[in-house]
Amino acid sequence: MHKSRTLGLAAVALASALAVAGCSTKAERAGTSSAAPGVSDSTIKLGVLMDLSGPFAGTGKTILDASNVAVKEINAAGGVCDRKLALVTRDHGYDPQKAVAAYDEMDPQVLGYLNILGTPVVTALRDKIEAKDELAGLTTFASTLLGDKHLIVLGATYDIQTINGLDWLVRKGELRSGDSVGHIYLQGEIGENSLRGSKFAAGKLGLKIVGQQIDPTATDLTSQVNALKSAKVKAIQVDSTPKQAASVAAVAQAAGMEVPIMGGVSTFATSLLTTSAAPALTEHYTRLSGLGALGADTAAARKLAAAWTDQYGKAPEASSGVVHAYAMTKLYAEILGKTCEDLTRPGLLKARSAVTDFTLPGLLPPQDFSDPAEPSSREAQVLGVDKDVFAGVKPLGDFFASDLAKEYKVPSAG
Amino acid sequence: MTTTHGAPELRVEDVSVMFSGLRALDGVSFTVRPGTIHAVIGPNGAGKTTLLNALSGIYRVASGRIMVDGQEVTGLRPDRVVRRGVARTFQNIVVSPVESTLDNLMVGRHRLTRSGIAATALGLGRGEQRVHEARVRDIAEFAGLSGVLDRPAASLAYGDLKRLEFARALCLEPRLLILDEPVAGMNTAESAELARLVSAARDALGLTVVFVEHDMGVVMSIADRITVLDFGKVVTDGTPEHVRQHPEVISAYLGAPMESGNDQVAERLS
Amino acid sequence: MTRGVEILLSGLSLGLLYALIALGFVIVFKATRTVNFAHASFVLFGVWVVAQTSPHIGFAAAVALGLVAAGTLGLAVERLLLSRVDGRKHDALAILTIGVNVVLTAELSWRIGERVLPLGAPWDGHVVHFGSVVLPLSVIITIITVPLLIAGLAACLRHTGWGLAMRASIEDREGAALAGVRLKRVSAGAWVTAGVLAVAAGIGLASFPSPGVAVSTGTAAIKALPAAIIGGLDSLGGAIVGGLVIGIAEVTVAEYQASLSFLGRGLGDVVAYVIMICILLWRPSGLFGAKEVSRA
Amino acid sequence: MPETSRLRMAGRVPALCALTAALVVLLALPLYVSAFWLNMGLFAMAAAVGAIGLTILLGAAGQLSLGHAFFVAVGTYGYAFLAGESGGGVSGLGLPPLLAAVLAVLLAGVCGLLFSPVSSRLRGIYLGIASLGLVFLGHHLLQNMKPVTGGFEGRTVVPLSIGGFSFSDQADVTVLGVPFGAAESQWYLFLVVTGGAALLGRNVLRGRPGRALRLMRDSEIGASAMGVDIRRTKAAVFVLSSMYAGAAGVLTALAFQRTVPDYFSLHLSINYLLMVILGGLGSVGGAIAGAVFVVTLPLLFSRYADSLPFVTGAGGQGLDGSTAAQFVYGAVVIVTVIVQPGGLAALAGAVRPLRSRRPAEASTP
Repeated sequence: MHKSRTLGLAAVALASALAVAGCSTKAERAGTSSAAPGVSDSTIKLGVLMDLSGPFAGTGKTILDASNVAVKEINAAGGVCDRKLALVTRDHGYDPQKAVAAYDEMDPQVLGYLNILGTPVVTALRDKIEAKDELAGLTTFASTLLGDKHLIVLGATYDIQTINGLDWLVRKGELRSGDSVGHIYLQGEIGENSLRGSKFAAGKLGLKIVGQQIDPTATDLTSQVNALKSAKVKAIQVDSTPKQAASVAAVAQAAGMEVPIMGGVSTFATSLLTTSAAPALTEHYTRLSGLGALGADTAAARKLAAAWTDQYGKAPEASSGVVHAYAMTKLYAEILGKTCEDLTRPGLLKARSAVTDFTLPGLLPPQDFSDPAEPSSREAQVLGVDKDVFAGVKPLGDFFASDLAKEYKVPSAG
Repeated sequence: MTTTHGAPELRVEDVSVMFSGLRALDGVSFTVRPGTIHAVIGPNGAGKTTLLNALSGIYRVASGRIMVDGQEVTGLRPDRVVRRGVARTFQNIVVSPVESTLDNLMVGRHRLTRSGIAATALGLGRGEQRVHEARVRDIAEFAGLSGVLDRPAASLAYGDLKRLEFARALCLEPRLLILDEPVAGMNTAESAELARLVSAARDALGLTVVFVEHDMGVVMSIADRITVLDFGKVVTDGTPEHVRQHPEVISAYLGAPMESGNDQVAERLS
Repeated sequence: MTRGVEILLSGLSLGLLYALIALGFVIVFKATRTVNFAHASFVLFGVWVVAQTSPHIGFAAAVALGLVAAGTLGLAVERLLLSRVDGRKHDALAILTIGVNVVLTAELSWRIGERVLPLGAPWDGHVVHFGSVVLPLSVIITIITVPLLIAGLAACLRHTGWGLAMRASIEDREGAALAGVRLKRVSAGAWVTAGVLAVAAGIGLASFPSPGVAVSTGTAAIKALPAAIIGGLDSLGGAIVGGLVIGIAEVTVAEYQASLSFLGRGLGDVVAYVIMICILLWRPSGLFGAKEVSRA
Repeated sequence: MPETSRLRMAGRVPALCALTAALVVLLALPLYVSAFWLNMGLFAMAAAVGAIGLTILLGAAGQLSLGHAFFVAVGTYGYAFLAGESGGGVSGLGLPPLLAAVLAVLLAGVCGLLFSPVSSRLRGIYLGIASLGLVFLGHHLLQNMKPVTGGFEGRTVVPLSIGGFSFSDQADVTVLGVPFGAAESQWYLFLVVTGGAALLGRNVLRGRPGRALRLMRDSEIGASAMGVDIRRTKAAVFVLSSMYAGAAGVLTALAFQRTVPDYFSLHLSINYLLMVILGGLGSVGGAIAGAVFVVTLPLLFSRYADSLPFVTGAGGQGLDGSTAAQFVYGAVVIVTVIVQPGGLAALAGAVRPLRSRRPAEASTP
């Protein structure tokens, strides 16, 4: 009884304390919202919302590290709009609820979002981002996210990458009209997006797509590959996790299928080269990317690889993740640079469309952001596995955009 | 306490119960006359509890019929049997240990009350509960549980628990009461007290009572009629005097003429 | 024809691995009436140990170490945690295993991250040809080894003191206790066995053609849960049947995914549960589970 | 017993005081704290509603369900579909949001009813794993029923509006100088719904159905011998718990302002389970406390990771906040089950022995 009374008193006391202390601050804060958040005379703060503890913690850390390499470079070169860039990082653990909480908490502190990772997270946040007129860079290549000026999808989208990949296989003579192509894809944005591309390309090239949808947790892809084998496919397109792609390559080899395996941009991890799948990967697997590889023999790639090694020692798990996050940071700085006199959220959105020819020679083909409904580029590059190059992959040719890819209409009309 | 219904007759006709090929009850037939207290005795494994479970619908009857007041209850689910005015207690006490005695008794009013989940959620049916709580308190007082109504059942003494089960069965306002070893584990004074309660309940409420019991003192003192089971079959059926003198009973289980309250006999039978 | 044989054999191999995991569920359930929700992390822990040590001490020694480690983990969980809870509170025990799973998974995911750790098994990368049928060597090894393992387990249950005690305590817990069976040892033994079975299955799952150990390796345990339920949680034979049913169903659904597309894509994960619910509707305790005799 | 009841009354006065004070704090909070705290509160309250349903199902009736996430999803998508407009690749009925919310709850109830052939027949762990199947089935449907669910991208959620007042950022309301956006106005909405859900749940548990459920949990045969129709009761309580989950789903939809398909996973089901276990089975207050704990712990850990010892902030090389939260979370579950199986409610009961009349601990005879 006594305890309850004390508790009651304490609660009343707490309430009145809050009334006195809190009242003014929130009302005040509400009153002084004229200055853009995250911008001071000396710094511009950008948000980074990553998975640092969940299933994609590795990717999240890589992106964060690569962003930091770029920020360091930018700041060393004098910053943007006479201000230094600063990152505010929050972890969402791939949990949309955590992401919303983290967003709510960091939102008053940042001008925009340099990078957000994770489909469910973007899904949970996109309406909020739109409502607040913010600009957010995304780590995804889903063409379904095009058409929203608040979101930046950097590079060729999954569907366009896949179209380019199939076109490349046909041009190389690995595939001809009438052949079947197996497509193993994850359920969700990557898979469905890529499938849209492969179906388009197949229709144009006279190929037949044999689809096999998989779950991200599937570990043994024997049955899927065997199904493709009995469908007598001449090539396999894979959009899965790196481990699953490795499994596909290994199973296919085990099953005696000597067919090329074309992997989507996110199907490779450096550590796969230490596993039993390494020979199969080296022999049959190639990967598509709208971005350059760290293992490329270009000055920009060598410079970035050196900066990375300098800072973090060993090669990253995801080479494309490093290039993407690095390029995204440079791009964001470029956009900021176009609106120095209006460092606000709407100003940033306007400046985005002004970027029409952004490129990092040797790392990134030219990108055009003037129309949010169009992919910023339709060029992709085919990469091959090589144990001896930095991070395990190297380009097998230049960036190219096939005629099919140019002709293709992205689904962002709606 | 007043009686509302006439005591029913229970007829068990050629009832058999099978357990994975074994015949636990084999053509059991007997009749319990309205308003009597009827004991079922027999050695362990004779099928006594099986019989009660068959009567209350817990076990499926392989063949035969069970009639309560001329209406067949064979094959009905336990809760349907309850609706025919049949209530029972269990040999191993079945109560909610963390619930108070009062709440345990109130469960007995389940079939007599109506308020379902939706109504209860909306706070309706409180009046109904109040009316029934009054009646439950009366029954608790009759059973000598008034002092422990607010205590969790788990904290009650063994004798109180046995009486709680008995009182809860009365809360169903049954016409036929089935008791499975109502005094097992009680001391002599407690047993006598519960036996008195059973008789008093029969008289006051006009019940028909069927019970299984090993305590021959209690059986002989309150039973109007006794059915003896062994190996799932009826050995004999009749008044206490008849059973006491039945040669098969004597030779098969007793070895000596049965005396009321004979400890040796009780031991032999239990 | 060739294709049918391949489907059957790979389904069989996958099914046997599920069966091993399901057996782990069943044996723990038989001994403690609890579903071990930490089983997924047992699988992952064991293969992680194997993958960590095999480059240094060789595959065979690593497997032995992994088996010992997972067995020890099972024992530790049982001795340090479960034995402190009232054994009759089955739900509480199940929740406890969820807690254990949360901690172990957090630790292992943190350590493994997104890496794929090679297992270093000698059969990695090898395939076998039987006429036109091509199969990974690991499938053949699974099909041969797992039945041997199961037979060994069955022999253990039949002939060793622990097995007898285990069976007695399942028949009648109190009776067995009175007869001098040490329930503690039965339960501890079951947890050790479950750990060992988990690793054995995990090695199969992480073997070629799977590239190695990743955080997702443990999730196979969740797939084996319906297998254990289909057979009946307290039936060892049922676990094997359940595992095979799920394994073959999964392979078959993948094979015919194209013609099943009217049911939506990605049916493979649902099919196990659909089969399970259908079977439960028909037999609420699974195919071979002991029916609870209703006795209050 | 006038003496005891007087004692109880005397015990209630300070408790009422505490309750009033707590209420005052809860009502005043939106005026003072930022969106981070308010949204955390919204998630916690949404979870609390679902947890109350589960504590009735598991705590009172002893029916284990791992399918709670499925019914939460039904509520979320039911509301999004019924209230939403067609367009952008998804269809919707465009019903008034309040009506849509009520119908979404009923829809979850209907889904629970459709599952009754299973839920009325099984018990314990078998029901738990059978209902786990629903989560996977639900996941499959979410991905494939695109016109309704929007597939992996989810769909926008129409804010709730009652009598022209919209619980969104669009409502141009200022209270004491504080602009009332979605978080602020929804805070009150959620408080009312959670309070109502708690009251209804308490009534059910204390009344006739609650007593029948608890006896059924302790002994199905005993309950059926009291005239309780076991199958019907199991089905009914499953429907009730599904409706609670549906309501939680509607609240979740409103809190996110968008449907997020990946949220409705096995992980969510397990979280609900842990809420009711940690809170104390069969206790409404415990379920709420458990929900608050389970929802806020990881959010707070992530938020304050920088200031905790042994834990590094985002991007650091050591143990990160979320992993640390997982450790604490798992450890709390383990310790709770071992030390205090009755959960937070029993802990509170131990502090206030007067209220021991309704202990929350679930045990079998």
